[in-house]
Amino acid sequence: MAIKDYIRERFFPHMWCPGCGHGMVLNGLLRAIETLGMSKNEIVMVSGIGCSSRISGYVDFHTLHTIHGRALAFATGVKMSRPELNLIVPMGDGDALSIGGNHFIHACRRNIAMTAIVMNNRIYGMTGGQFSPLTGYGAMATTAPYRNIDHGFDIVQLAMAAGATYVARTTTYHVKQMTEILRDAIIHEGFSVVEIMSQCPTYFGRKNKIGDAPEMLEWFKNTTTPIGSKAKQEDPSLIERGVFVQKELPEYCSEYAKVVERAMKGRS
Amino acid sequence: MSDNVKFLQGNEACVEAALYSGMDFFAGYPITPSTEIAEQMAIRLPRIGGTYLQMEDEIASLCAIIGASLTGHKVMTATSGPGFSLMQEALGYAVMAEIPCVIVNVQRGGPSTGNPTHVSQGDVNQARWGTHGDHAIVALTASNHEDLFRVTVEGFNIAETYRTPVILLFDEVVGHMREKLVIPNPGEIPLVERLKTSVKEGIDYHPYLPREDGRLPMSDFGAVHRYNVTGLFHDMWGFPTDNPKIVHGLLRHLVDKIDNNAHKIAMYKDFYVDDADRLLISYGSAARSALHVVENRRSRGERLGLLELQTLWPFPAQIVRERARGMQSVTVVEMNKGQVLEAVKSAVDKPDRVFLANRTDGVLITPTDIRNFLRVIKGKGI
Amino acid sequence: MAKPKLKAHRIARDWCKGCGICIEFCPKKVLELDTEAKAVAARPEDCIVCKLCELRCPDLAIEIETEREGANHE
Amino acid sequence: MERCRMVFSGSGGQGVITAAIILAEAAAIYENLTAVQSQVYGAEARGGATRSDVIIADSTIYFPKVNQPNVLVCLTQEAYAKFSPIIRPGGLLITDRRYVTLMKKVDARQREIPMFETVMDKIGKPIVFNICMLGAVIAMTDIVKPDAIMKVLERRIPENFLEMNRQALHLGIELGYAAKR
Repeated sequence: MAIKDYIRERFFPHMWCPGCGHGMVLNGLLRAIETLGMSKNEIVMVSGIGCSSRISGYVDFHTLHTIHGRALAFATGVKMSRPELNLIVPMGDGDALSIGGNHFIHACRRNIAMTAIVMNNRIYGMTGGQFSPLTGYGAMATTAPYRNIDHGFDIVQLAMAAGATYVARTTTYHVKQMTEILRDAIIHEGFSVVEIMSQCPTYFGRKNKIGDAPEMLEWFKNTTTPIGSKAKQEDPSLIERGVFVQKELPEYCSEYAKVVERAMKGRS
Repeated sequence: MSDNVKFLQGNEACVEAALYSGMDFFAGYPITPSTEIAEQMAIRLPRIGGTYLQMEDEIASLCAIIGASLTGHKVMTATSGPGFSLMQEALGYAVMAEIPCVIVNVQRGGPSTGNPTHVSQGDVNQARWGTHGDHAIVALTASNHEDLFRVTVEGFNIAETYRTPVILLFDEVVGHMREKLVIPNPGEIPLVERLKTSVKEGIDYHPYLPREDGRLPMSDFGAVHRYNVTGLFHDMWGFPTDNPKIVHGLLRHLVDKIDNNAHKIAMYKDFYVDDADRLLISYGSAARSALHVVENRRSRGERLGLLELQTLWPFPAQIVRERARGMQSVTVVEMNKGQVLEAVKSAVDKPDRVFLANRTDGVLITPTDIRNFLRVIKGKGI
Repeated sequence: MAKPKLKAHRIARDWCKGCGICIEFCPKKVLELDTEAKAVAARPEDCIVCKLCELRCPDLAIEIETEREGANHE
Repeated sequence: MERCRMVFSGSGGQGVITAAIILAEAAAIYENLTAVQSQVYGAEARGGATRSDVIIADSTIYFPKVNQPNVLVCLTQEAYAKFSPIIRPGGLLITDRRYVTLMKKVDARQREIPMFETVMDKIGKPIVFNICMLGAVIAMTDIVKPDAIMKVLERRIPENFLEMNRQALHLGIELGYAAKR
């Protein structure tokens, strides 16, 4: 199937700004799904609120556009009631880690098979450029007019500590890596977290004088490096890209199936 | 003694009723005084291949059952005041997206953490207006286990019929009290099952286009029809819109489907109302005390009657108006500052004849309390 | 595997928002913005079919149509 | 029959609430009576004064709480101090000699029964203290037959513990009859 077979073409052009990274995530995600050859009927996409969440409207899967921060909770209900479905949960950084932070760490902890994609543009875009928990110290935002004093999360470290069994980071510049990582994350038997550094030229780029979309991509290229690279040793401020964790641990739905088995045995 | 005769808590009776209704997916978070529901679900559901899910909080619990409802399951969560407060956002989502689900609130004292182990009926208006925006809601209650069982089953039936969240507004006394329950045989109480679409694969399915009878046939997530579900105002395909005509139409549909069927949703019980000259209106555990008083006064020749409400929302205004007509006085017996009292006053012809007998200190209102209130009311010349 | 050969840059003009990403990162500088700020293939003969424009387009507006050298048309 | 309003009180872990439930269940399911059991919950899971109310009648019970019990069982000094003032005049007050020292006179038939001592002496397991107490209560009140209690126990507890419970129940019944005379 061509990637256009996976979208709802009637809603295009989409509502994101020119040069928005979220469109690139959509692009990469569709290609990952295409390489897996999945049927559209076996995919459920659950999203929250914010620019990122609109992604679910554009894909021709079973789509659940929910409330701010709660996408993983809804997705957990879908997955537990139909474990054979593939759950993809794209979220924004504020969505996943501020209002949805608790749901995020608990989904990691359960190791329930679904793919959480954090489209990290370090800003609240839909409400007009307020700082998020990923904005980072010293950055500018409409609610940090004198520079941000909040420190950012490291999504990768957080997900690893919380127990996710597949954790990766990439950027919208590195589209081929993005597609490969998303493909592996989707087929991973457990909770997978993919942080994709995504550009918001409209707010983050402009407010922080990084420039337009191509300049922001250039910035991703220059400020990131493959995990364990020599460049990282020389310049510790570089952000590492790649797969940080990929391990097999008991998955939640399979574990629950064992609970059912034990309960039924105890009965007879 | 056969297995369907049980001596159990109201919370356990609620579990029995939910299982009788075909509920097989429960997500929850422990909170007094509803915890026994979660505990029983954790024991019972795996035995029938159902799912018990303990989430990280009440918000996630309601979100999870909404997700599970979309795949075709009958679903439930249970909580108490503080947890119910947390659920209000997702409750609105279930209203907007028309997701059948049942939410139990075993009421305790509030506001805030309040009085965890003690009874209250303070959440009546929260059930009505806790979530933001215009909407209709269904809230049911009961005063004994037999009724609680029936009301719970009806709660699932209403949720499925109207594709709406249904709130079961029980209270600590009924939830924790133990009495006998004879579980009805299968089929004794009719069950409403999920109405599934008959639209075949490849043909345009409109998830939000009501049939002529107002019902919305559903297609399960994972089945052949792929559609969108959102908390935004949406068109008949489920996609967001701000078209004023569609927004208006959807809001009207959400309100009308409940309010226009208020007479069908209304559950209540009359006790000695026909020849009464004074009326008590009560619900939940307070109705037990009210009925005690009514029986006691009847034995002394007084013509006191009781209207026990089981449907609180949509408020059965017509029933209340009819029953109150011609009464010297109407006394609402409840354990809050007069939440149903206000609804009764706006329903009846003579609101100045409506009085409140209440208690709000965490103690079940006693028959003596009610008699004392009635004396005071009588002192007012009525 | 035969090397794919360019047939056409199919660019959905109504989807393109003119962000310039395809232009900036094209290794052969094949693309340009036209007077309406839409991407166009100004020098298609230079295209090496790396498809980076297609892969990176935030608007899913670019498709590189190819034919395989030596292969029959389907 | 006279409506029987009972309050069982003691401390957490004594099995006071379980005993109340067993009695009410026996009445409701095996004696064709109406019974309602409720309890006052505190925040603590163990310890503190616990109280369980049971009403048994041959007609519908509406108000489920007991304001003035005609049977009051107190198994700790604290429970005795707290609840003895609410007993209905002429009611029956049962205490255990080991745990409660009678202080003031109340207008009730006060019976001090050496239940704990007897259980430890004859069975040696404090866990069935509550069932012994239940035996004493049913002997003194004739509210339900021992058979009905045993049927509930059969439903509730593992078979290998049944005999010990039966023994405790009958010990209690003997103590109850003795105290009744």
